[in-house]
Amino acid sequence: MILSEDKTMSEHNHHEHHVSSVGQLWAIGIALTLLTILTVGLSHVEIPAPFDVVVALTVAFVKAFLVCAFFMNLYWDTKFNSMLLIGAFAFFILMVAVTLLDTLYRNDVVPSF
Amino acid sequence: MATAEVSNKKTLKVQRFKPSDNPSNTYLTDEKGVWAWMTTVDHKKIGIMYLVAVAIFFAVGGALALLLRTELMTPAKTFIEADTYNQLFTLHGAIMVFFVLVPSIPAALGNFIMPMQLGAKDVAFPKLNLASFYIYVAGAIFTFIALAQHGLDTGWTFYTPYSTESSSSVIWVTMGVFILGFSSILTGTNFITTIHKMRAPGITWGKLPLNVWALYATSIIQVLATPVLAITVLLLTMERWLGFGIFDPALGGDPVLFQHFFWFYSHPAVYIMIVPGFGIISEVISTFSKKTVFGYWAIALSSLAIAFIGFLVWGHHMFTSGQSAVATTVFSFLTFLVGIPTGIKIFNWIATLYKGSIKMDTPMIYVFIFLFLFSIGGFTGIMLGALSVDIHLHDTYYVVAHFHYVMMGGTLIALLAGLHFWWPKMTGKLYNEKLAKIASVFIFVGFNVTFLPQFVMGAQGMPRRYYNYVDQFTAFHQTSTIGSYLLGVGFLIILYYLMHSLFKGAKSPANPWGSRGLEWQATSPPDFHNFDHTPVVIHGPYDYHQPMEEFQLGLAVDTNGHDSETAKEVVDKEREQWKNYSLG
Amino acid sequence: MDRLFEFMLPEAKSPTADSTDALFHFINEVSLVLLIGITFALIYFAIKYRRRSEDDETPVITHNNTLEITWSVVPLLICFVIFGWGYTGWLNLKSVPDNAYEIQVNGFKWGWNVKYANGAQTLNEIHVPEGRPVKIVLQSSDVLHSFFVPDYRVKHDVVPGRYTYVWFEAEEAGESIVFCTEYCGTGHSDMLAKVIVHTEEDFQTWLEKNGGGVSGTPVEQGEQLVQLQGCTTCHSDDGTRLIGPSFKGLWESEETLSDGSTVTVDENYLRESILNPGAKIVESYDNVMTPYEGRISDEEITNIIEYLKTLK
Amino acid sequence: MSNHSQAHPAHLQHHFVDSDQQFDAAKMGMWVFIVNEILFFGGLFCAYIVFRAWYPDLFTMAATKLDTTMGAINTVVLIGSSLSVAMAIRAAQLNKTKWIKINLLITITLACVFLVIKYFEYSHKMHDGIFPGATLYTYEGIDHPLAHVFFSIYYVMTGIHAIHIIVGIGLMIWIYIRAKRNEFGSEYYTPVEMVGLYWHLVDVIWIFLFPLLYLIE
Repeated sequence: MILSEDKTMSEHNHHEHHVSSVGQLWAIGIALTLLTILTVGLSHVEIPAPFDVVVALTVAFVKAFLVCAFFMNLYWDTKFNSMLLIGAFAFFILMVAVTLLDTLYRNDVVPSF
Repeated sequence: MATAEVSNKKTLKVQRFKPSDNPSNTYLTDEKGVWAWMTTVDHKKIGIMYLVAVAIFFAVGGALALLLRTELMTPAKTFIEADTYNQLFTLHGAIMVFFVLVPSIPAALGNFIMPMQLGAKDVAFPKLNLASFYIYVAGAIFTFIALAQHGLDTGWTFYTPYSTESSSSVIWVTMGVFILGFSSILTGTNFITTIHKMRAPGITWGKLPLNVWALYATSIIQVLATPVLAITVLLLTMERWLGFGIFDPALGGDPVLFQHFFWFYSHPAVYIMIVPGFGIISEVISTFSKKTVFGYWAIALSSLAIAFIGFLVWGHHMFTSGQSAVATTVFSFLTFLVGIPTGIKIFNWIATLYKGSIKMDTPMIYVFIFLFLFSIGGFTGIMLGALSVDIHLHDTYYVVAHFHYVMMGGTLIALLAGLHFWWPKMTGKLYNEKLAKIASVFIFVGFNVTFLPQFVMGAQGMPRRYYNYVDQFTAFHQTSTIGSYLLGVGFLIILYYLMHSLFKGAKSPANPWGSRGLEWQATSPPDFHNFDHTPVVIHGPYDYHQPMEEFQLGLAVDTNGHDSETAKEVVDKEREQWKNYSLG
Repeated sequence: MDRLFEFMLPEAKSPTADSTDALFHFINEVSLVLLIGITFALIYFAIKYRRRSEDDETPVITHNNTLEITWSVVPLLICFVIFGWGYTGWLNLKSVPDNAYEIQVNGFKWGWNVKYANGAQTLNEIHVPEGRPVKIVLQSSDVLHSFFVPDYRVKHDVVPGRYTYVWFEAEEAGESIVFCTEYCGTGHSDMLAKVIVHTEEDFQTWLEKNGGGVSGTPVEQGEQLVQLQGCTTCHSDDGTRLIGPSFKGLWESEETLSDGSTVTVDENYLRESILNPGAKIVESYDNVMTPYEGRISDEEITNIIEYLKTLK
Repeated sequence: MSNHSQAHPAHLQHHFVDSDQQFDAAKMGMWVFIVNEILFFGGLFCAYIVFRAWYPDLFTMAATKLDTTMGAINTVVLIGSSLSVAMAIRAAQLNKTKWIKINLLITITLACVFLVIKYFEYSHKMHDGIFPGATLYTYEGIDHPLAHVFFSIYYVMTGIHAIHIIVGIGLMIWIYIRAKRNEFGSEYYTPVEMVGLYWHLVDVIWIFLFPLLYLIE
């Protein structure tokens, strides 16, 4: 008897592992160093209150993206692993955001929305 | 001999393998001796070790509960001091939550059953699995050191600043919980990877047993929530040890922030405890009504929905704590949302019974008990989510009764259902059905006599964690105490007949319930590698309209290329190979 | 059925309790209907569809979207109603009327110290006028407590370093019990108090009689202070062993400390033990007392010591 | 599922079907572990954010006590070590065992440099009486009643990060020993890749710690 099935047994497919070139890796390393110098430099520039944090974090996110995508090979990896990383970060944001919902609004006697 | 086209490209040669009723070689006869057990990486043995550990802790926690109930026979002192009482209820809570409920279903039953339901030989990381068990033991040792020192009197919630001032051994316990957390995290990590990567040919996401779906949702919560518990108890330890000033108001900290941190883990943790129970219920209810589960996707996805929404409702433990009004409102709203997927599950299970072929064996009796008790737990949860009512009921016996209905009436009853369901599979022995039914009556009656009065006295104002109480509550407390003794008797009967079956029980056939589940297509008890062959799955686990033969297919040519060998030879050969295995 | 639900709650004695009680009854009724439905379905199916033979064939019913949507949406709507109802009731509990009479309540291990605007002080007794909104401002000297009056359906945690509050309006003269509902240690379950409701007239008389706080000779003041500050919760004046050492015979006695050294109880030892009790703990007792640093004046300490000297 | 007739390669564990399944499982397990690390540090970042939102002045004042230069040097050191780990993985993929070892040694050295600089930072602060927690904290140079809270957060965040560095050094030494035994090559380099992922994560966390602690104006 022939039994047919439409899906593969599980998600492991045969694929070539990505090998980064030396030039690529050095380029990322140098970019990260330059961004570090940039963020230190920017910290000496007077930027008004909330935006100094925004600028510092933006640079940090760009650096983190470079490390995750190219050093940690997420760029070539299965999308599921990227999803895990983004999911973890989303839950972290959730935790902070909902905690701030309390700590920032303690003074309101009743909800002000 | 048949062929199954399992992937788009490949055609597999498939052959029917009937589970032998007289297995020459099982995981129990293999690798005998204490040392072999202690160093085993076999998921089944690790599952059994967890089960034994959980049972011991449950006995300890249960004994503590009986002591507490006995003390509450009279309004004033009955036989122990207030400080002792405070230590007992703290330990009862901490042991039951951290050492019993959290690992009970995933680490004990899940470890044993889940890889078999996937048709895998083991979990993805067997050594890590063993490591999780020893980390659990290490956590337990730390807690027992605390007991030998000054005990713990903070309540299992460790609320600051009481826990930073208390003269009991808080640090030993927080370190114990910290260590224990890693056990839970590693189990979760292991399970997620196993479910993704270790499924046998043909098991698509739509053919995954609902127990596996439930464990998947549980593992996600474990991985996302437990690290926050670790950091919370670490900060608490530092607060006590060095005076960090993050949680202690005397040093500039905020006790409500501690509650946020604590409940960010501990609320999802109640789903770590209950969601695997849902998985068991789905398996049992379908087997004993011999019928496809109604609303497979509704049940599977509602587990994930619970896992997700469960992260957003922690603040409902803090309605009276002094958190901001806007947070309270948002948390209350989200709390109701988490009730919906739970309700969906209950309705789907009941619909599964419709036009089934229902056999009221012990596991099914526990499922019925579960559905009744858990519904009450759920309804009273809705009550507690309603803001104005919660203000009145918060921290009273109403809450105590509610979470016992959910945690004991839910998780523990589901655990009993699962234990009775898979007991023949795990041990290869049948238990005394008549005694089991008698015990279930004791459990059901005892449970309700214990906890129903607590709803009433809670609503009337009886606060929780009270050593002395005002006279008007005496009758309720006494009824409750008598109920707890009945419960105790029920558990003793269970212990008796299970032990009896272990040594003198009748031999169980491979599939005593006629289940279509993959784990039942192996011998009872299973072979060392679960299956003599790599199973191939073409039907869903609940396709009772398909003939049994089509659930017993396996690769005609084993992937390891030793199809002509007997199971014994395979085991021997692979053990030889183990010696060369490297970590990784 | 209504009688059963009413039996579950204590008699409501504040108008703010009405919405809470109504919602409590509503959820109970809806739950009971659903629970009876579920139980009936379970038992009915178990009997009607019992297994007749091992070869029973069952129909393949995989799902039904109409049913799924029904039993998702209907409970959701009920939940929205409950949320809105609970929310409005709770807003009412949070919004204190402007004319509320304010009373300061300080929770400590283990008792409630109550202060009124005119300087009157009581321990574990909250005297309030009937028919007038009362705002209880809560603060804690040590750990978390929680102020709970079942009769008024109000509760709020008492958080150290912050002020929180509850309000209610007692409907008629009488007494209501107050519980501490946040676990706070050995004496948690004894941390009870009473709300004593007077008629407006009686309340004014009571206030006048007790206005100005402690009075009399230093010894008399000291005696009142050890009551009001809650010292007597843990220290007896007749030699009985409670949570802390008894006051009787304490003065000028020789005490062995937990580190083995001895100390003579004099003014300085007593002063230190009030302000910083953890410094020298008498053997066989636990370090559980709240430090009174910043909560008590030098004159009050002197008066207390004068009183303790009389307890031979 | 290939290689029906071949025997297991030495590195393949008995419960996996083939090397690909083993590699993918290990990698996915590692990513799930990284998820849990992110939430572990996430708890600390949450405490940081809550307190920074409550007391912005405290953070501005107290951050001046942190040595930006040392922090910046450490950032570059960690970036360098991440680069060398990536090179080690590349070497493994290309069967260049010698370069695995050289790159691992560079990484271990840089990790040690990081710790040495961290040691100087800590000892300098402790010399001034800046300790974690109010019990030991004696420094009076910061005019804020909650100065100790900032340094509690600083010490616990950087301290747990430093513990991760130490664990990483241990793992790297273990990998180095195995590389020396010629266990890795293009067919099997899972442990190198896993330790690499771990090490990059430690780097990423520092990438966020650095601006949030040192670069507050």
